[in-house]
Amino acid sequence: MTEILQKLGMPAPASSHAQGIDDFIGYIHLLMLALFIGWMGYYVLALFRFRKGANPKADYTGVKSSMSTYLEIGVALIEAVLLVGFAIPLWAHAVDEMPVGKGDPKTDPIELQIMGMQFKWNAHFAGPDGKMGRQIQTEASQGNPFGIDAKDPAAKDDVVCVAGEPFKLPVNREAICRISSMDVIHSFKVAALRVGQDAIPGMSIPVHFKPTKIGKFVVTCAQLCGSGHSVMRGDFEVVSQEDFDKWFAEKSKAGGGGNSFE
Amino acid sequence: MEIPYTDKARPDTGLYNAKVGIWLFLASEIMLFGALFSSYILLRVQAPLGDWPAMRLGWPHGLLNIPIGTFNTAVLITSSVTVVMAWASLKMGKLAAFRRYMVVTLVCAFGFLGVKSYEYNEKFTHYELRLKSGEVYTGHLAVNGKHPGFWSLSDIWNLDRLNKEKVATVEFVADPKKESHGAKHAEASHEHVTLKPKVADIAHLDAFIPRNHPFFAIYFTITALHGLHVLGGALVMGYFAFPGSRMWKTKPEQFTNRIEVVGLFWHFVDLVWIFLFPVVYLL
Amino acid sequence: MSTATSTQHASAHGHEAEHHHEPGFWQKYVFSTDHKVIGIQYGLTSLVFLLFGFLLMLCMRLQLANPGKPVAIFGNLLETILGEGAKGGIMSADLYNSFGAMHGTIMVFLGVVPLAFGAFGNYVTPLQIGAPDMAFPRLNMASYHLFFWGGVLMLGSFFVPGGTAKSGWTSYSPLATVAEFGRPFNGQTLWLIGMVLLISSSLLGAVNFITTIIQLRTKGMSWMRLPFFVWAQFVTGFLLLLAFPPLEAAGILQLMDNLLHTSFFLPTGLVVGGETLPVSGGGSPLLWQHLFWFLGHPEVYVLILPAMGIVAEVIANNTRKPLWGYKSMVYSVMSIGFLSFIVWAHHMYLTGMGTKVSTFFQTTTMMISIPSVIILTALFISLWGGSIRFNTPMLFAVSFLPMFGIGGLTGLPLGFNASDIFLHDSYYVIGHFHYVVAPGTIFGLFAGIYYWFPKMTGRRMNEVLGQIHFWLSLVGMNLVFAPMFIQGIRGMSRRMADGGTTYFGADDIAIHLNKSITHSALLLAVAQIPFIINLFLSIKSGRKVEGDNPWGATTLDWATPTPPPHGNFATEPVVYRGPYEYSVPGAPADFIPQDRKP
Amino acid sequence: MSDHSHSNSPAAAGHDDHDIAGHVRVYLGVFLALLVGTVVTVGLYYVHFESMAVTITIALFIASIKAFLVAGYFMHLLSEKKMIYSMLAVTGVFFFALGALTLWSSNDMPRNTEMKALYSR
Ligand code: HEA
Ligand code: HEA
Ligand code: CUA
Ligand SMILES: [Cu+2]
Repeated sequence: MTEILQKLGMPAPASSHAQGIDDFIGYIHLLMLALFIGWMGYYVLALFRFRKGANPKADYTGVKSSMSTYLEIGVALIEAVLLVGFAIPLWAHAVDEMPVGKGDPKTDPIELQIMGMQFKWNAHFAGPDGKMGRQIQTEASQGNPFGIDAKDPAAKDDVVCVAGEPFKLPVNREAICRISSMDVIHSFKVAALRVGQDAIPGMSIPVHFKPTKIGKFVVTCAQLCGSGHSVMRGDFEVVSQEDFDKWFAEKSKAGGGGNSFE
Repeated sequence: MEIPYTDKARPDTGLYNAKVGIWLFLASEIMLFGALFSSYILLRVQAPLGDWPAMRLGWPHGLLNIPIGTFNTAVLITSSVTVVMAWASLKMGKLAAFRRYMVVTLVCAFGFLGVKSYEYNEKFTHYELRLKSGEVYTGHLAVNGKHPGFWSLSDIWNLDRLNKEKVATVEFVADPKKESHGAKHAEASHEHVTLKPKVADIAHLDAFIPRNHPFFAIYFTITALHGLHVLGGALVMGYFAFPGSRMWKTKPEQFTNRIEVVGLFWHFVDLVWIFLFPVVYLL
Repeated sequence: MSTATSTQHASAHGHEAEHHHEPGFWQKYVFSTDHKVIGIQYGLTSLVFLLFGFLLMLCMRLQLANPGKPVAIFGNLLETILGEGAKGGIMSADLYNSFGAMHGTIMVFLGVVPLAFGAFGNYVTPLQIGAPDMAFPRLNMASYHLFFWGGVLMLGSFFVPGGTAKSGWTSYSPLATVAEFGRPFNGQTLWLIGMVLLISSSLLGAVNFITTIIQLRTKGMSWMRLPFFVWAQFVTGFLLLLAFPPLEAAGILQLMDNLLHTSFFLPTGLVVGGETLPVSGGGSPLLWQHLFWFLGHPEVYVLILPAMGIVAEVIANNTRKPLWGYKSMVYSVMSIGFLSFIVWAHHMYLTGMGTKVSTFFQTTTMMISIPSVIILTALFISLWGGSIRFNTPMLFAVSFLPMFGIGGLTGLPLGFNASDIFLHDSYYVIGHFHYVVAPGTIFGLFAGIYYWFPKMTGRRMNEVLGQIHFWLSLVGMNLVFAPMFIQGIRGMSRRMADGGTTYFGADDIAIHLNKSITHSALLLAVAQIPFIINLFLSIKSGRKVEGDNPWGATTLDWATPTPPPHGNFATEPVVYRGPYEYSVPGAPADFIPQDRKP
Repeated sequence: MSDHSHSNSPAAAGHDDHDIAGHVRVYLGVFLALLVGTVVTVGLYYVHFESMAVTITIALFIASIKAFLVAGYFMHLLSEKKMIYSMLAVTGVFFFALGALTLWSSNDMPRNTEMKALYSR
């Protein structure tokens, strides 16, 4: 079933949890298909066989068997199985079970802040010091959406990608993105990773995933956010750990928070 | 065919039409005020810890005038009993008594609204002042030596307006500081201080109006909506007490039913207040 | 309307206090308190709105077919009317968004609800329960006028500076407040005031309908003898009554945000366009969503239940046999009504929901699909053993079943939170709900129009034009909405002014489908022409009906004179049996009306 | 005199003036109780309880009693018809659902979600 979905154009899964979700989507569609085909067969038959020409006298009682009851119970049971067996655990895994690091900076989840803004996506990593710079409201602007305080020493080495500059993530390593927004609601959706989370101002909601494929990915804004909604595209690249380290070190040296803004 | 059950009850439900109608309407009103109360709870639960005004968006305690609120509660309760007495008078066939009770009810209703508008005005002329130095005051404002009058909305000032009209300094009569947390205004014992802050030193200045704080926003919205219900109910009762009571001569039963229905609405308005009063005044 | 004159005469000499003078034009057609006139007022107004909503969508579809190029057909017109927003005939993104918001709003609140609940409910319900009118005729008139002016206000908002509401029919805060911040009477404000009027209208309507059904059932019309249509209206009434007030409250709060700059839905620290928004903050954007969807979900059942009711009537009548499992349908419709109040947050899975809450909501969502399955199954099974007449109303009714089936089934992957992560706000959602509202509800409503037209006018609609209308619509609808599932599976997001070209390559199949969908929408537009012609021509020149009960129906609406006079029934009807006594063994005719003495 | 006061109102269904007079006494009693309730609520406000929760519970408890009195006696809910009870029961459930589910949703969020402004000032 997932193959069929992919033939229809569903992007190939590129994260560790994507396959589970795809399988699940496949199972539901199997159920739907079975119901649809079954009922359509019955329906066409009924319409044909009981057209007025063929059956001038209607039958007062109609169907006597309790097939339909079994069918309804069957549908309910399958839904219950899908619910308990798949949907709930998948969600718990994808949303709630945050990966925890073991203290090794090379394999620990990499954390970043993602901020939606009309009409760009911005990313902010703590620099090599592991600390994000202080963020203050009065500093926030188009060029410095995170409001990073240039005076804070912790900000000096932060890695910040703003104004549509693509950011990078290492492959096969958990990433935790804290999704937020500075103005209206946006939605951070990466179809290929099967990741979606609304970016809601006043909230900072973590999503986590483990990209398993190297390549370029697109962040779609999936929530109406104004006139630029349809062009609010974000880009990022999943690269090997080495490439990531190189990029990260360069970005960090080029100056984090304070320096890179006007 | 005439529409049945406008005066007599339908045998199987035991109800006349308007009774069903008003209860359905009240059910929708329950959901309306339910949504507003839910909003109140949500806003309050997620407000930062700490009391306003010390904490900018903390939740204020004891900001409203409790004696006046208590008085208004009593007024509304009185009107509720008089309206049911008016109905009982009709049941006993006493039109004159009915009318007397209705008049009392109307006096209560407009009394309630009058007191409410006094309270509103008290808030509209009360200010929150934050200086850039970090000091916080509440109190009364005078611009160019002029204190705002009763219900003149054009006298409401904020920082933007001060700047736009190039006012350099204002006069501010600060309320006595509150006692410890959550306590009432401690009045007589502390004196009012008059400040003369430079506008350039002001970080925030706004009257106690809806936009200043979510508490004011929800307080004004719910009480205003409640006030509109009071006004609407009063107008309808005024109609039935005088011109509408002609119906008593032709269709006494239907008239009595109408009074019962209006009464039900009025009690509901009272009910809302019974919850509104402790929630916004006391808690 | 031949009998109208005679009633008028009767009431001219009448003894009723309310009708002591000859009603003039205004009294008779504009300020009428007769439920049938009000029903027709609702019907015509909402059809016009429906057409208008469709035209908005046609402009959008034409834009999507050629992003960045002038809109075909309507381009010049748009530029003439709207100026800047449609410069060179190209819709600006803002204009696209406002058309989208207004398409949704108009279709739902000004088109389908007034047509399904206001028009059919008003016209048919009192007739089917054997009542002379609604319980509160003057309230009824007031609801129509509130609806009308609410609609006018909404339309007027196209012409205020800044244009009409452009934040989706869901009008999410903070966007709805921020979009035109500082412009006091913007389109969003008018939208909100319009909504408050529409909601008030629906509330009055709901009170009236429920009271009527509880109180004015005629002798012998016990609950289990009510036609299914009446049950559907009854439950719909409760949905409107109890779900709408929270949206009214939310509307008032958002109005405060827009006009007085309060912060009910605005959190602390908003920075818009690099500037800190001058509001206090401290509000919650999610509060709006909760209040909106608390209405929003029951609302979708408001859209579907009346249509299901109509379909049940038409199917029973044209299969010439009783509905199969009438009782289970009644219980199902009640459970749908009840459950629909506790599933709303399935529209909000991606707003940051923990496992517990989302489990609760997806469980209730799955539970609510069961009664839908039961109703659908009962209707399907009702076909078996029938003697099916394929006239136009029946064609629409019978094709409602698989169309609603597709729409309903595609609701399932949306209802499970895990799959919704991928499908949320994609064209899959658009496909899902259009299958339920367009070939679902709209087909049900078409069936109703063709079915009750003879009762309203004394004439039939043309069968040939009807069949053309049906087949073209069926094909058109499917060609429009089926490809949307593929677009959704490909990850194409909704509300994209450029049709998704920013995210996909121009040669992507998802984008190519935009063109074919647009062409199919044009086909769909063409398909409506025979209907409009048919509707207006048949009033004057349709074939006259033979007798008061042309379809050989059992329910009381067909026991009245045609068209029914003021007061409906000559004498109070008495009901002796259930609503669908068709093809009773041993009976002389293949139907026994409910009011035939045993 | 009581020809037209024959009414279907439950409070007085088929009863005469005497009963109404009895009702009137009840109304006055309820009125007094409501006033007392108001005074008690306000009085308790000036007694400072340790926790906010206690204060809220007590205040709302008294309000509920007052509401019960108004609804039960003034609105005759104590002797109302079944139809009205069922309507109000349904409304009550949804009223509760609206408040409770909304609150619950805003408390159950993905782990580590932060509900605060992104910026520190
Ligand atoms: C009439 C309108 C209507 C109806 C009836 C439904 C019915 C259902 N809807 Fe839908 N829905 C909408 C209108 C409707 N919806 C709208 C307008 C939106 C979008 C709003 C927006 O965001 O703008 C939406 C969005 C929406 C979402 C949110 C998606 C998202 O934004 O991510 C969800 C998620 O749970 C959902 C679920 C369901 C479910 C489970 C049902 C169930 O009730 C369905 C139950 C029915 C069945 C299960 C079918 C049973 C039939 C058979 C078994 C027979 C089969 C036979 C054949 C096919 C021949 N809907
Ligand atoms: C009842 C609800 C309803 C109905 C019937 C429809 C009908 C249609 N809708 Fe709509 N739609 C919505 C509700 C509805 N829609 C909503 C809520 C949204 C979301 C908005 C948002 O994003 O905020 C939406 C969004 C939406 C989109 C997505 C836009 C986007 O995300 O960018 C599209 C895209 O193609 C679309 C297309 C259509 C089409 C082609 C029809 C066709 O089926 C239309 C067919 C129309 C008819 C069949 C009417 C015929 C009328 C007559 C015949 C009247 C005759 C008149 C007289 C006699 C005077 N709709
Ligand atoms: Cu950002 Cu849409
Ligand atoms: Cu829903």
